[in-house]
Amino acid sequence: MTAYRLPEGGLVDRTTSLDFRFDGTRFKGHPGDTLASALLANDQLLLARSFKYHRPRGLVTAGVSEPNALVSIGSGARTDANTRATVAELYAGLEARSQNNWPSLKYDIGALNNLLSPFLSAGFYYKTFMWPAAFWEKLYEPLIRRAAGLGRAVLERDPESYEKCWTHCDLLIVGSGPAGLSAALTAGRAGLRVVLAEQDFRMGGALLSDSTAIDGNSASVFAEASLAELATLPNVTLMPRTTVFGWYDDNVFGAVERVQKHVAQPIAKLPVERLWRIAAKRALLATGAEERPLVFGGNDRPGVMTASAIGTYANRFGVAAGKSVAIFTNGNAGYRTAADLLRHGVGIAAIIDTRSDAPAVDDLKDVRIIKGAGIVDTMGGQRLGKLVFERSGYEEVIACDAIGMSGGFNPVIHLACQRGARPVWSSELDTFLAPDVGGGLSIAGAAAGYYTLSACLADGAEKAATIAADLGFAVTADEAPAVGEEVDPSFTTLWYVPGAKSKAFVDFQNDVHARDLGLALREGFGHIEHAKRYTTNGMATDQGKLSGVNAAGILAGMRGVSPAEVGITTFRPFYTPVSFGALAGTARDMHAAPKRVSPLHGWAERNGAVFVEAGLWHRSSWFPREGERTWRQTTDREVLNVRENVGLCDVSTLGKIEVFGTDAAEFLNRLYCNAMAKLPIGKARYGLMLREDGIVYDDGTVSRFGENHFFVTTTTGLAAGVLSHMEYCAQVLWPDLDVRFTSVTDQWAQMSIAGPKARAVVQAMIEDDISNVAFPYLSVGVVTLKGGLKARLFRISFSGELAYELAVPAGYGESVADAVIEAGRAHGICAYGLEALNVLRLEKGYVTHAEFDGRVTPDDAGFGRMVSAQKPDFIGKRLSTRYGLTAADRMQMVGLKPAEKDKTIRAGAHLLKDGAKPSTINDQGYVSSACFSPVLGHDIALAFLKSGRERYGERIVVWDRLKNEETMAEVCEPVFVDPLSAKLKV
Amino acid sequence: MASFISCPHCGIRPKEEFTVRGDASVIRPEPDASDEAWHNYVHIRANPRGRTREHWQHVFGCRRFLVVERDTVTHEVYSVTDGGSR
Amino acid sequence: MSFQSRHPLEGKAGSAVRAVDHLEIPRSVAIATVLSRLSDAAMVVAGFAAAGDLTMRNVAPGEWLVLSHVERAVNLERRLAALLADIAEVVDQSEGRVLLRLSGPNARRILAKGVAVDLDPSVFTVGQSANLRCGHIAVNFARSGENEFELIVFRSFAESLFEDLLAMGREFDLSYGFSGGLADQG
Amino acid sequence: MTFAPACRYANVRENHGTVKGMRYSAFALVKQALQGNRGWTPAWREPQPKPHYDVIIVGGGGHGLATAYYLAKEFGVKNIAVLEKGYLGSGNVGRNTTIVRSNYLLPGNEPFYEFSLKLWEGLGQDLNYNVMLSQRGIINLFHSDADRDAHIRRGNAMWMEGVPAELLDRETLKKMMPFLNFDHARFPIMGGLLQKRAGTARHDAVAWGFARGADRHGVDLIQHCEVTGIRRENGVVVGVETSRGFIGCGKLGLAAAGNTSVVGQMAGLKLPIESHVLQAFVTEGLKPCIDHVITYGAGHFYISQSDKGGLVFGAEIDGYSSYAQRGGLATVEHVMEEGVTMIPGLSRVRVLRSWAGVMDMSMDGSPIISRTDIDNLYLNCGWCYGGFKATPASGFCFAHLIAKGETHPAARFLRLDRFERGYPIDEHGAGPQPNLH
Repeated sequence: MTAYRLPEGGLVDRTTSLDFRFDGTRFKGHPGDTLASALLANDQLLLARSFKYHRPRGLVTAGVSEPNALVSIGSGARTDANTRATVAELYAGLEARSQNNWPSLKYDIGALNNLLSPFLSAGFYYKTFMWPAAFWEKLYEPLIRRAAGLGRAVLERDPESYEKCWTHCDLLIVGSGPAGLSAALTAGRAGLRVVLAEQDFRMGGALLSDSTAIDGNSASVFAEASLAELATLPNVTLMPRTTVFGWYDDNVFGAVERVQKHVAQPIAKLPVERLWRIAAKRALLATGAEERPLVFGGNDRPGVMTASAIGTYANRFGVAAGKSVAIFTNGNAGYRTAADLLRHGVGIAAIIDTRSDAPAVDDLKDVRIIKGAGIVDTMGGQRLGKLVFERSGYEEVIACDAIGMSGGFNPVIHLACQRGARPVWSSELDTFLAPDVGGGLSIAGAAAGYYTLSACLADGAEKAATIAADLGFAVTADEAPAVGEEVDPSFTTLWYVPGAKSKAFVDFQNDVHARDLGLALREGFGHIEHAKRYTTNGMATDQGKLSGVNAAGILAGMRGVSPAEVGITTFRPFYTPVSFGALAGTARDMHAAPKRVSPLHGWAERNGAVFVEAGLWHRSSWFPREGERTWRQTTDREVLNVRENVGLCDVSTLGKIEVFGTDAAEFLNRLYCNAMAKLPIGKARYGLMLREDGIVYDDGTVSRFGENHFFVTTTTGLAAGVLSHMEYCAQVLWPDLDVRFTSVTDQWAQMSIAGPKARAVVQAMIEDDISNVAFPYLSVGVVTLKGGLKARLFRISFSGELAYELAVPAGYGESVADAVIEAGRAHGICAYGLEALNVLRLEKGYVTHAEFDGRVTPDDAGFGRMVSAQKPDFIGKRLSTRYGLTAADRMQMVGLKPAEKDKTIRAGAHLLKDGAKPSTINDQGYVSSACFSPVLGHDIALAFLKSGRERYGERIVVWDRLKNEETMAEVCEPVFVDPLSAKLKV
Repeated sequence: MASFISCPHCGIRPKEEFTVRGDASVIRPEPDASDEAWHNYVHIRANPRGRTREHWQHVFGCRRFLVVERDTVTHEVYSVTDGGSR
Repeated sequence: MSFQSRHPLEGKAGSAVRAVDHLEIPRSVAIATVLSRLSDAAMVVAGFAAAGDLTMRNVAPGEWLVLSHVERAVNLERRLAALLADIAEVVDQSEGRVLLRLSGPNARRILAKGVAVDLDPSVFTVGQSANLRCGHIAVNFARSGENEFELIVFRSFAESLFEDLLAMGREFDLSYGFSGGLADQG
Repeated sequence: MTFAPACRYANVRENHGTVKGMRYSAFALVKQALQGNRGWTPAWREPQPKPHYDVIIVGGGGHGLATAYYLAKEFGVKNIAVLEKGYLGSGNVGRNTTIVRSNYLLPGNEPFYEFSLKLWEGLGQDLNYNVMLSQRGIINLFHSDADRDAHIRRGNAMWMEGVPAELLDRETLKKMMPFLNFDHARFPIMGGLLQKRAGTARHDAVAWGFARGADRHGVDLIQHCEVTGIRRENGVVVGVETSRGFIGCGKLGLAAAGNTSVVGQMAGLKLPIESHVLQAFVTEGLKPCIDHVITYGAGHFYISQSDKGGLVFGAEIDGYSSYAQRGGLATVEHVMEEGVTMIPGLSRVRVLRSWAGVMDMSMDGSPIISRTDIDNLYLNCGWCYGGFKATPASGFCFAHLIAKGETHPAARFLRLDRFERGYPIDEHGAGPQPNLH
């Protein structure tokens, strides 16, 4: 048995030993232990160093509010930094390390800060480190940064998996202590769908450590029996190891289940953590109450804990916090802890009660009880050895190795106040309670200010019954369990014990002591939020669970007002810290977003494509052949082949929308800025869509298959946006138009077959006549592939070559594409990708979203004449006439050619007049797209240039300061190949 | 904003199935309305602290534009109706 | 020339052993979108009813997905067009949508990892269908039995949804495999 | 034993209303340390409002306080009050991700933000208050060719204004930040744009430094004073109704970001503003592991590490108009997804706290510093989620406008009438839909 393990008692399995390590030293514990209880049992009290002064620190609590005992657990990529030892479930092989110390936990150089503490008062850094100015960056800031943080993040790829789930219930109960359990029994028996969530690995809450009897047995037996019954109810879900961390609108709760944080070797098919979004018709918080630490001199020395923590270690874990424990209390609760310890055979050094009029307690006759006194200092190195108390001006030293602080209770109201409700001060209970937050969420038990076991049991049952009745369930009244003798939980608040001879800490982790709050107030930071931000009180990893109310009380005292006036800082998610992993779930790495795959993906793969992400799509970028070493070589070859022979490119990713209705033509006429109403059946037209502010939104083609049947395409990137925009127009703006549409993007595999030999290739595939006469430029129609498959054919071109887009039902895409390649083999066909597509369109001066960047008008891009002046209305018509959108000095799209052929022009470069100094005022424009033109043998570019169309022939500096390059270029028309479009129409 | 929107066509759904388009109280002016009317329509928003009406599209569901009347402070939703049924 | 239709999940070999929770990939399902004026919706529904053998999924006011597990796409399209002439448009989506069928005692628990609606059978009943979001992906979702659900997804997203479902089912050793014959030959 | 509240602090409040702030220096720090830090005086007075001020600024956040400071210090205005409905710095200056940068694309923005960054660089000295500016550099990652070209265009726009920028390739980034997701990324990292002079500052200190500076120049900072109405006579603003009575003024400047529409409506202003909610987050304190400010290009995620060790990171707006300082869980999840996607090793890092601010989203995503149609009424709003970095220049330019009646050159494009006139400053090219900016 380990040094501080009690000979009997507790809920740990003493028949099994678990080996674990802390800072390399081997220890033993039992199943049912936390890391904290096991370390305490092994006399390892020193666990951490504080953030600012590196003071030696031990456990303060036995639960989630622990500010001190933060350790790193695990190793390598499985390291969990800043884990509270008080909630870490012990398992065999657990490896924990202390944090924030160097060279070791015992001998920490950082502790020098403690000596310098007068210079490191609250907010000191705002007042200093400014002289000389240059030292800030070089010296001071690096020093401050080096001191930052507690644990070390490994930042390696996490080998574990995570997942997320939804669940729905009538009633979510948060907390499985007396109130939560009795509520679950009532609601469960009534037939409600109940979820009972408990952050601890063992359900039962305070029942697990309460020595009060229920129905003649220990409270933990009652808990076990209740849980056993709940487990039999199919409508009740028990969720241990599940922390409800946030309350969101509509009674959605975020919770994280630690599925496998307590095992040495996680099972691969299970996540380590699981995020639950719990949609609850009603919720009941049964989150209990925190015991308040007392703020007195030396209250941070290892061995000083809350009395309830000492009670929990003894009753639940069978561990003594010390051999001779002093209790420092301002209420009766501390006496119960003393009695519990005595029963376990632990010595009580004294009970020091701040109340002069504390009632006499019968069963502690042999214990020294000092009333009207306060501890003013403690002594000892890394473990408490003595305390100094003061009474009526006299001081006395008492030897002890632990102190239990019992300063009253603070209900845990965090969740209830996360959505803006301000806590309200209860002068009756001397603490903050949650206000009425509406019907969706109720609070029961200690969280509602009922501190006795019987009251918690009754309150839980009653609140659950009310909720059940509200939801229409019949409730049968159950007999309340018989509760044994209880402690009167009343206390006389004492925010700060006067006469402190050393620092009296309020926020342990951040080393905020009472005087820091005084300094903050003195300097004008007396508002509770200012005081928090100035001193960092409540900003540590425990988020003020222990320090928040004490700080409010101390400030109130200093300001001479009620804590009601001071208030408490805002509660926000998360109740306790939640891992990125749990919140991210499976959406990470390659699964960060869905991947969209073209119906021609397999075909492209077989043809050796290199793929590139384009939004969610994977698109074929280029098709390297043997001997080609760079993408440029491949792309040049593909481009030349399209210009000279023929190529096949996958354009399936374009958005495709089928439009029907007697008003379809009118609808499209209002949607696009150019005229669409009179588009003949069997024809396609380029269309430009504006936003209502007159700026180009998207472009595409509109084809007419029938009087009331159109087919429109969008760019790949805006397919979803355009569909929504159309739906908005049809449903909201013009609901009287008879128009209906649906996306068929996924139904069609679409391939562009482009090049002078395209007709020969396509004709070989289909039955119909596609001669220039029968099927001229911009024709569209339904055709029949040889063998009978119906397809759609569009004679449109994005390359400037004779081109067809052939669309077949998606599943047939690969098969048809293979056949096209086969049919084109004799004509020298090649597959070409996005890169070649881009060069081809640039040579022809066609635009993409590199040009239409959301700031460009049709006129800017040279489409001014396309905008219909006749149409009475279309989206964007009216605001496109604003002064600034029609000003003569707007940037207009031009072409650029380097003055010397071998010079490079890159997209993103800016333009300057020859000889002009670079400045924002002198900035003439920018290059939107650029490439090497294999046809012309030099770079070409599209650019936007102030009043650009007046400046053809001007020599201009292409200024790429990022690359340190300046290139002289000639401004030209934005068409480099076939300016008269003769090739399109043959 | 509420975590759920009760779509009149699809039922109660998480907000993530919807996208918001903006203020539903602005009405697109007639083509010949004043410049100011058009400027107001496109740019000016009442942006009330309290009750507001917005267009939300149920993009993952029926794809209908809905008018959601709700409170910008409490996030309470008062009503959800189809945006096309004026 | 003869062309074959390729299922987008072709090449996924299928599990060696069929587990109690199983993801079935029917090879060939004819699916069509039917669109009508809002005012004609009742007539369209009556038309479906008259046909008797059609599985229809209400998607939105005036919009349905119609399924057939036996008919070829062209036939379904043709039959619907005849049935609904003048009151609705019919658009073949057979190649643009993929149907996945998840069944087994843990189907609900698996789907709760991606689907936000309450899958309690008293809330989402057998026969009910809806467009909704599964993880990050839009699906048409239907309960075809107490423990059986069908998800129809856009073809380009099919692989992603398939992978997501397998990940969601990993805890229960979810198996998967194709069912049905080869696709029709157009 | 009885507890006598605060007897030792009794001197605190005596001359709180009048005492002049002390100068901070190394000497003062040592002296005070040796005297138990008892001699520090309040950082600012708590004056009673006077009946009339030459200039009233509505909003005691960063921008309002900076405006008052520069009005008094640079433009010689003597009789100024800042009215704050809560406590000083209780708005967005107290709840942001503290990023300071000037890496903008458009000529309407870049000179303004660079002016701001230059002010930041001397701010600690100027205010005699260490705002802990940390010029650790910002890196905007990009993930596609188009994205890269857009960043090159932006980098060159910065250089046009004389602002250094660097283009980093994938290999360089790998050496600098091996923890980024280079190997299994859905959207692979292609490179990044670095602005070395960008970084972070201690946000609360900025509010406090400006407040203290303004106070030292005689500005009355009046907390817990809510403006409930704007009084006009003959169309001209003459003062404000407040929760503490009527206060007259010569000129009135609104710097109430988040609540601009509410305050503006008191004067009948119709504004191109929507209020949106933006969430931000901080992790538990960690030893230094991320040196720069890093932004993810395939989504909307940015992260840096505070001097205390917490990783501070943020999101895009939730997307709907709201005056509630809280966001939804779905956005939280989305942010974490992007975070883990960008830096896989964040997976086991635990997030401590989330919060949300109310953003003044303008119709083009850029701010407004402008006169209005109403005489004596000036407007400072529309900061979207870029308000913090703008704080000094916003204050300076707004003070310039109020004091001189003319626009400061750095803010010459930030006019309210730019929407009507067709000169939007649309950095994202998203159009007049605030939730897309």
